[in-house]
Amino acid sequence: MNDGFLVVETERFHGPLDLLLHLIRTQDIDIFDIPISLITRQFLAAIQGMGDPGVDEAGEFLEMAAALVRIKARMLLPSPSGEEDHDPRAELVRRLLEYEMIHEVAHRLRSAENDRGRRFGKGYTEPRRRPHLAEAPLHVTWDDLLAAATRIEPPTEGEAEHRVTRRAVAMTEKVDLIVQAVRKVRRIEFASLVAPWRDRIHGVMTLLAGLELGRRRVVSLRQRQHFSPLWIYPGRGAGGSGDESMLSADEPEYSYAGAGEEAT
Amino acid sequence: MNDAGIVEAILFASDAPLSPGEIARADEALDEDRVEAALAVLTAEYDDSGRAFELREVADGVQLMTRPEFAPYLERFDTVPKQSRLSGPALEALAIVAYRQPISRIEIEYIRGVNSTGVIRTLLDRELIRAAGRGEGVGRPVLYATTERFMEHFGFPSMEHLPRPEELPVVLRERAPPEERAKDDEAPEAGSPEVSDEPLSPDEAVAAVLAHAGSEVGSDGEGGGSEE
Amino acid sequence: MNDAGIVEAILFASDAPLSPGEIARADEALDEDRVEAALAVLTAEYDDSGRAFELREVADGVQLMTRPEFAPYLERFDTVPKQSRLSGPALEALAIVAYRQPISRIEIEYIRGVNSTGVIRTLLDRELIRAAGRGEGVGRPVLYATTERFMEHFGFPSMEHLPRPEELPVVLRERAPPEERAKDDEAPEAGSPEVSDEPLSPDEAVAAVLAHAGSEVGSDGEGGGSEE
Repeated sequence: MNDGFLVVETERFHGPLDLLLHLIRTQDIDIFDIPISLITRQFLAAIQGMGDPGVDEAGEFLEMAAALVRIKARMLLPSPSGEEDHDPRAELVRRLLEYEMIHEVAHRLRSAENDRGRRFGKGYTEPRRRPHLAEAPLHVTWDDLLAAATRIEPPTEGEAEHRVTRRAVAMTEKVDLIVQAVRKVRRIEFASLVAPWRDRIHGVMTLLAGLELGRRRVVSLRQRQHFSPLWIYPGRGAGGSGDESMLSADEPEYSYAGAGEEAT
Repeated sequence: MNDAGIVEAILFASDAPLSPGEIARADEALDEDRVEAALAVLTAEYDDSGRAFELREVADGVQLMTRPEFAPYLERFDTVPKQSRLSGPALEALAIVAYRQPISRIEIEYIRGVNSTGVIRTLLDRELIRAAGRGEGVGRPVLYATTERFMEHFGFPSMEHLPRPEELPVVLRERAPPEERAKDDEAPEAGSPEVSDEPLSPDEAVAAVLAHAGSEVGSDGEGGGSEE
Repeated sequence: MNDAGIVEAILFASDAPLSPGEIARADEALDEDRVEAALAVLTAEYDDSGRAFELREVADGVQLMTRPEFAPYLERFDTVPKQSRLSGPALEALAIVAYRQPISRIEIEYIRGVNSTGVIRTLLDRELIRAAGRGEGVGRPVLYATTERFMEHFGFPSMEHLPRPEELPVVLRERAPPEERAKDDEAPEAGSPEVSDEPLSPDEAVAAVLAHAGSEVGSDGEGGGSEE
């Protein structure tokens, strides 16, 4: 199980795509045939090793993790008719390639910036009797001003200091929550599982936990169509065992360490 | 690299006059005498080749400056102002002052999320805003308001005539200072479920989840499954 | 007064690039052609006399700048203003705007995979990008484009000097046609990562991915990216 384990310095990366691309390129993986299971495990291990990232940053990495798990899930499911030719990885591949191109452009811009930084413009320019700026004709309409006003985005919470102190949300906690909830009721809606918390990260972690449990067939997830309610049902593996800790926080790969029916 | 080249590069790129001693720090091989010699070489070259600039000694050292006979051209060049538009950031700041005046720099920066010293300077130079008193609190910050020129330019007879269209962001429609507004945002809306950032014990969490929506009756999909 | 002298004086007194048209404002007798001719004269003179600065074409204009070989001497001077470097994330976002302009924040964030509010703010405030209108769709998002400052910051003579996507050594271009590629994939390479737990897709699916990626990620850099 440890064959795919890598030590990755997550702080070095500018985001989940950067990390993902790094995993793919450093291991010489064919980007057009990404082994999703392996990459997902490595990705999860890497983000678990993240020190104490900001909540937003963690959320972004976790969103990508969720997307990977979802791709994995889709690959396990028989494709619905009409979608047979569609590899669930296609959009990810497209994004990675586009990101890689941007990465290379950014690299070129950096070297242009370095070249430019070696040239210096005129440092001192003589004080001149510049025309009184207020007398200059001003070509600004009220519409320009309103357009600028509507662009103003109120300060986002992410920029506020207090965000930093919030605690991280452990996936084990969400796994336990789902397992306990489906033991008590026939089915539960995903929205109910996240309702007691305000933070997006709870939603992300709950979804991740749900997908992982679904993969392990501890629960099953059903959704009639895109954006319709997502329901979680007890799976064949839930209920019997007394072990409530389905995932151990120490497991680097989020592998299934609990009792119950091992699915794969 | 010859001495004169180094000295010229430094004088060209420096934004303040430099003494020969200071210039000499550019290279271990240089000293004041060699800098003085280089300055003499440069002066001669500029004179011989008829450059439009010259080396001039000022109080704190030497500086490269255009020769006085070119002053009329510079003046003429300056009479047509290059910039007759306001930048996007300046427009934003102006909108904030217009709708939230009197307002301090700190508050403008809070709303915009960035340092706004430069754009405020521009708006002051343009006489579109003015310092209109001082606020309460730490350092008694200067408060800015729009000017007569602002109203003339946009054709508003008075501040009461300032349009307040629907699409204005909330921070510009409300009159409350940012601190209060931020507090309001955190108050849970009436009827919304109790939300918490506090860690709930596992039992509490399960209870909260089950209590919230009931397990069987899902809402109509709002929020469900779209959290990703 | 000869043209070259006037043009030199104007350039010497400016700390930003000027277009020939702008320079021509300095004297009624000047026009763009005469300014261009004077610029050629100056370039030759600076080269011949070994000046420490040269004329550079930047941002659709010209500017006097020190030659790069003097950078080591200038970097250690407090009185020489240095251009501050952009952060990696800011460069990334800027690269996206440069190639995909006009582009919305949401699209930038989708391409980068991370929230970009902060870096867009930074780029706006440094006037490297500007709001250039509004897009279609929900909320009519603001679209961003690069500015003149963008070219100045990187020393690009014009936007045509941006690196072309087809010059980039990215996999996109040298992809084998789908059939060949799919065949290659079937032969496991030595040392390739263990993929046995992967339910192998049928060959058709692999070919479909390749075809899809090929159509979406054209070598001209026109990707999708607006799926969300």
